Amino acid sequence: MTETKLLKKSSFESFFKSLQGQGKTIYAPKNNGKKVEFTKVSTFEDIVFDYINSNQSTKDIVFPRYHKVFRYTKEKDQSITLQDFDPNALPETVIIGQRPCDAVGILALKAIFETDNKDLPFTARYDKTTFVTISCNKCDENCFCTSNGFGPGSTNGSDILLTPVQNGDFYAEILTEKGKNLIKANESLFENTAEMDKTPFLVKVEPKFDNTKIQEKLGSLFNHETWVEQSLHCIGCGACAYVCPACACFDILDEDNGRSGFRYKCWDSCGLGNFTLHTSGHNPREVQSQRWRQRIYHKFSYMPKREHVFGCVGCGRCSKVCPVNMNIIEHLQTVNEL
Amino acid sequence: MARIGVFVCHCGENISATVDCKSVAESTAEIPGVVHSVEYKYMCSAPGQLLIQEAIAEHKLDGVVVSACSPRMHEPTFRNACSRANLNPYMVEMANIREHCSWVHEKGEATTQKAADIVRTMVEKVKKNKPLEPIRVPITKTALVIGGGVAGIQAALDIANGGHQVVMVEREPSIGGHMSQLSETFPTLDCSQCILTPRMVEVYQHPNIRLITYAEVIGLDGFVGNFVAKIKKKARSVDEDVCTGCGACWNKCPQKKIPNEFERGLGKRTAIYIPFPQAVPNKPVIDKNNCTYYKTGKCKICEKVCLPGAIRFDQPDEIIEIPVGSVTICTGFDVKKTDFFPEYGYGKYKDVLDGIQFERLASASGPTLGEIRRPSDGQIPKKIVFIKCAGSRDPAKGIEYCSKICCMYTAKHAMLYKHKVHDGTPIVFYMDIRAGGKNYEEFVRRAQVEDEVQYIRGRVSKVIEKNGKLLVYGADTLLGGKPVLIEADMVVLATAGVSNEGAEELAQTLHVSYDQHKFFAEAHPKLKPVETNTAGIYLAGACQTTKDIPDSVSAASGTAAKVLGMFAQKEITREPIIAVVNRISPPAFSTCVGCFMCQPVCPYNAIEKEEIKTRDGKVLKELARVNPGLCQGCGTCVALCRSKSIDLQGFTDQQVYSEVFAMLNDI
Amino acid sequence: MEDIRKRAKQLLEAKTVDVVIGYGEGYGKKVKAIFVRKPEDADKLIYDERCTQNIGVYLTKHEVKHFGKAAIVASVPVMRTILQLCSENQLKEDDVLTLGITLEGKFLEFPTYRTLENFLANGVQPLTESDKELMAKIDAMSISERWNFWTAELSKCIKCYACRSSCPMCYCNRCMVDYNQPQWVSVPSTEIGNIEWHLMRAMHLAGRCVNCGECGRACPVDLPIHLLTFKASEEAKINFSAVAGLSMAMPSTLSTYKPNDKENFIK
Amino acid sequence: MKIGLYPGCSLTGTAREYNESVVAISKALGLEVIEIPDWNCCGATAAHNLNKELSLSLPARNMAIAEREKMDIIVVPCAACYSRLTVTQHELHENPVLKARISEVLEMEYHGTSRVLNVIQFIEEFGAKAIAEKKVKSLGLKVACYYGCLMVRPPKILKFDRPEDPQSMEKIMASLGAEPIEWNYKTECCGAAMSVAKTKIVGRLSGDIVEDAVERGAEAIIVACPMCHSNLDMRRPDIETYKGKKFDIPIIYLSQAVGLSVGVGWNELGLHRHFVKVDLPEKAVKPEVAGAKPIDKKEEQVEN
Repeated sequence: MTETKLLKKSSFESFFKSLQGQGKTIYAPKNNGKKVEFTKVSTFEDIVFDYINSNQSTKDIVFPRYHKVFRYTKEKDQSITLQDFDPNALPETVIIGQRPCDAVGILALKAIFETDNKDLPFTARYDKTTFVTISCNKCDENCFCTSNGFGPGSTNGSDILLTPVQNGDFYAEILTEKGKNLIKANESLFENTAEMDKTPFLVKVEPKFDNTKIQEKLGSLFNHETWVEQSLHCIGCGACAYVCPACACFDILDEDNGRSGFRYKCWDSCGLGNFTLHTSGHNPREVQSQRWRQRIYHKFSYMPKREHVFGCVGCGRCSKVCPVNMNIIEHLQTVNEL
Repeated sequence: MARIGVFVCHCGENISATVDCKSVAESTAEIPGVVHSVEYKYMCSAPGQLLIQEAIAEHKLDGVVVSACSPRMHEPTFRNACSRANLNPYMVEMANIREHCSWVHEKGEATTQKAADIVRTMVEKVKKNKPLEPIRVPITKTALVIGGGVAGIQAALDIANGGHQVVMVEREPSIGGHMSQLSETFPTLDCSQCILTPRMVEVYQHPNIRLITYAEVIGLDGFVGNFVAKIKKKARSVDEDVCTGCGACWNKCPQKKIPNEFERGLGKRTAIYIPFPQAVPNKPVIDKNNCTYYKTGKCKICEKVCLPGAIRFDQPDEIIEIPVGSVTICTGFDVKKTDFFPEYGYGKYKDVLDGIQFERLASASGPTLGEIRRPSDGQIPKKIVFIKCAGSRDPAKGIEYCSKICCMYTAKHAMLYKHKVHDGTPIVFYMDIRAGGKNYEEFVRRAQVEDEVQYIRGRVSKVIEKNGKLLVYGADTLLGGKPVLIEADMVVLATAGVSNEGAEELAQTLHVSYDQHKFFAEAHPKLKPVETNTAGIYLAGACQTTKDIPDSVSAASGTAAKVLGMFAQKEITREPIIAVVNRISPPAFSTCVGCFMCQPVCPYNAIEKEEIKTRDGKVLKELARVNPGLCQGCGTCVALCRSKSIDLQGFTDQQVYSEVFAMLNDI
Repeated sequence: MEDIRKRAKQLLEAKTVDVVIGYGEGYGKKVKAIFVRKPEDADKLIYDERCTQNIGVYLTKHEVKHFGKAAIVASVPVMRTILQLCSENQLKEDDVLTLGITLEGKFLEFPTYRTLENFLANGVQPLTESDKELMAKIDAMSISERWNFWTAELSKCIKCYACRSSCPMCYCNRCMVDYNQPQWVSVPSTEIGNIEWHLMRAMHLAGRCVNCGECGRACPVDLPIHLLTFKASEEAKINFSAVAGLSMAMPSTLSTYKPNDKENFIK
Repeated sequence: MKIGLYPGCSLTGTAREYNESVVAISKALGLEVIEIPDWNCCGATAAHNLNKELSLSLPARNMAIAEREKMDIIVVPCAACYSRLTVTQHELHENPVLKARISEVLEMEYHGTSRVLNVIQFIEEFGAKAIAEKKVKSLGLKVACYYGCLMVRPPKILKFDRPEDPQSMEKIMASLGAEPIEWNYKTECCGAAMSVAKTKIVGRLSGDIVEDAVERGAEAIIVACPMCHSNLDMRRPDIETYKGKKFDIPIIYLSQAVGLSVGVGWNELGLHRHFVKVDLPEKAVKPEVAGAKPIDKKEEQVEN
């Protein structure tokens, strides 16, 4: 069903304004003075096109770091009114300019949140969001998407994939109904064009390891000392998980203010020491090596087995932000060679 | 779910006149967890208490809130009542709707609402209460008395006569304190030494008293009933057991010109000396700073003349550790010296004296054998100006308080002078005359009327020495501030009474509090005047504030009663309102990381190190432990602990949070 | 660099120490902390301008303590870390052998903490120019400007606690933000929750911060949070003449009282 | 470090020589002192009895100018001016509202950042080292250092020296080689502003001061206040009338004494301007350094 089109460089702004005119909330990469981050943008000029990847992933938009699941109010007569999560209150949202790895990351989240029971807030947000991805023409030493079975021009997870081609124009692949609907009002801006080979316009990302081999290896490495060796300098913060597009761990807490209160969900990380701490004081993952092993196993063994997707998209963000230079490529290469 | 009973008291009309108690009880009944809520006219009465006891049984209550007066007033009453009904007494809380509400507000809806709010917070608190058990600790029945002045002597004798062991530690070579320096005492003018010396001897000879002189307390560990005092016994250079006190040594000592501290510089003493003839014990010490042998390695005359052979030049200082159950601090006071007063010559004029110096001049055993003579030229002064409030009641000098004893002793000084020098003229400058006390006002009146002491109400701005006279510039404020100039032969300053040297260090050693003037602080100015904030440590005499002899002695007897009362028990029972360091399962054992930053903030020295060891004795972890005997539950460590590893039983973070939230969330 | 390797090898060969904590090559021209336990691995140790991490943080780490006696390659902030940890009873005196690197980049071994104290008495690492500049900028702001500056910055915090994990003074085995009975600090990354966390962190480090700046470097979203603790240590210095990490027995600034303490901060 | 000088009215009239000597010794000691431009009356002694705002605004204006001129220090030789400036600084520091109000009145920013020093403090702080280096003559004199009432009071505000028995002038004089005496009238009242209206009172109060100094062997009285000087010096006839005897003890400004010691000329110090002739014994001006020329008083002395 894919339709192929061409979006002229000069037409992009009109497309943006039209989306704005339709009242959509638009997230796009913006330079905040220090880093490029996905932010709600209101002017086209704010959007950054020339960048490798954002510091944080677009995960926050469909799986916010903090959101209320429900609220309650206790009346004087002890009756309780419950205010449930309202999907209708969510705005129509468009993400413009995320990288193919983030698009794949959102598929990983979808796999987790929709495996058996659908997670209402996630699904609602996902359904209301259209993903306009831009292929990569640059990468850095931490990128390894090709090692995880896709690449800088992959269409997985996107509604529209834009690939920058000659003259700064974009070759657009309209991949889904959502994508089609998005350009409906602007058909004129998208010229029809034949299907083309994107390869010359994409960056070449060298494969760093063989992920099928890793999956096999992990079957017998659970008690291997490499986990201790690898994680000795890990300090156990949550930075890697919080920037990861595919990490979905969260905590559910209540805030009780007496007569009113709410339940909320917020990000959590398997790297933090209290993550699996039991009330009894026992912690099944007592030391950092066990937590690090969990992170690798979850992404490269458990998820492929259960959800049939990798829990890692190869964006390399975890390696970039790690304060102590834990590097996932280095560690996976080590595993590969064992 | 909790089963809480709420009992709203009318306190006669104290509460019910402004608070609608019925409405409070009714609204409280609606709080989740409250299964019984009633009002009654007098909850603290026998039927009131019975009402609670019956309700506990009938409604199977596991928590009780008595909504009445301050916990200071009746918490013990209601805790006992609940205890009788087999409810742990610490499951009871008082909601203070009297002092905190009815007494301070007008009658009205808002007042009733506030009362209901107060009750609600306590209901939320009691939901988080846990049953606690009182702490019981054994008692070492030996009392430590620090200081051998008249207060220490009285306290020691009272306790010893009560049948318990006493250890008395005195810093100076002899006991007696300031009272032994006095000539006569007000208001009876009886001889100070005549009434004190027999008691000093009694202390020395009492079978229950161990007297350690020339010694200081340098450490105190442990807690009420179980202290260990570390005492440094300074080397006397004389074997006390061998010395007979014959006096041969000090009569023969060639160093004779050392200013005598006991005479406050007005007399001289030898290097081996007893401070005064009636000293107890009557055993000399060698003043190493002034002894020829210690300075040059030669002399040893005292050793030669000592028949029993008691001189020990190589005697070392000795550290003794004694277990004691109580400590009574009676370290006394001092008075400011004349060099504190620039306007009166910075101590440069020889004939400007302080009060104690004048006592020594007037004393029959003093440097002039009781004759009033000028230190400068030995002449008998014909006119003496006494200046009261020299330093006292003077914020500019940093001493805001009234020294209390000066009005009386100045009247006494003026009288003694007049009695000894009949043609002399005593003139007293005063601010006010504060003669509150039995026969005190009469005494001052006698000085003014019978002994014709001239009292001038006014301050002295300056004393100038000129041609052997002291020019006293003052003002007579009863005559409209008329300037007065008096040519006096001697000026006596009633200098302010101040805390004794070393008081601050001692307070820190003993971990008791002291005020800005470094006087020891009592636990409560009215209701606990002889206790400190540290259980088992008591205060008597002028170490607390300047006091006269009757006050010092009565406080001393007061502390003795406290000590004897404690020693009469088998063990001490204490409120379990103490801080506790949490314990969790291994491998952490506690969230405490053992940084011990709580240690310096604890005013009671209650934080100890606890080692967690493996079976083979390897130390796994060091953590803080609160000694339940020492902790007074002040909560400072709780507030300081970064990892929130310490909590205060009875006032846990959870309880306080619940109270605050209950209050905030329903407004 | 050769000095460090040689000395590390000697120490490991002689079994004077069981582990040498230092820096080694990481992936992609980055460096990482390494834990050398065999003499032949001593050659993996490096030291150059990339080695900025305060590896003192590993001294209190369970797994590292487990190795036995440690030597550590220590820049000046790491040295201060050692002394401060000793003051706070987290290291026993002379438990760690310091293979020091002076501000001039020279190798200098410190056999005892006393020698470390003497060395540090001559001066510590100054703040970087950019930190000084930003600090001056913030100091010059009015109170409301400052509040706006920090609320804007802290709203970006994602509460990954990299600042806490990377700080050698955050050695509590349960941080008070991880308590929920009662819940002292709001858990999620909300504006107020973020401010609560960072202010509390600065207060808990007042008089204890050794000015390594690690928290700021660790922050994945580049918040200048190290300036909060720097400011708190500056105040501790001004008000109580207390500088952390210069003595192995420093009385804790905020839990000790001296009669001559200024009280001008109480208003 | 920029040092400003606030002379005040006395130093342009009755105490010209005080101003001259302060300027002269500053120069001799290598200190640059700049007179505050467009200075005005400090308000003593009348303003603070009449109008509080005025009494604060007058000194504040002078200090505000000094601030504007970036003067870190203001030297105030006159004790009354010194009192007014320091008291104003203190009061405005304690009361920010009033401070804002005064700035409004002045239409100038006043912050209170310049330090106000009297001549004693000035010499102590900045001159001590230079005196030691440049001293050419030792003043072999017994001197009575007289502070008067304002120099050390009120102590809470000034925080300078011991109010009942100050010592700082003694220290400076001792460093010049003089021998300060112990006496009782260091801070007694000289009669101050009664100098014009009730000279009899001045005679009595100043008489006691002069007499005690003489009786205790002083050969000169050292002062640092223009009022003290005029009462002890100019009112000598009243003193003599009251005491019924002659006194020839000279009254010398501290700055003049310092000047003599570091070799400033007699007239440059204004020593020729006094009513009681300054006739120092030979020993008072003996050269400290070999070769230094003693002052030829006769040659230099010209009529005022």
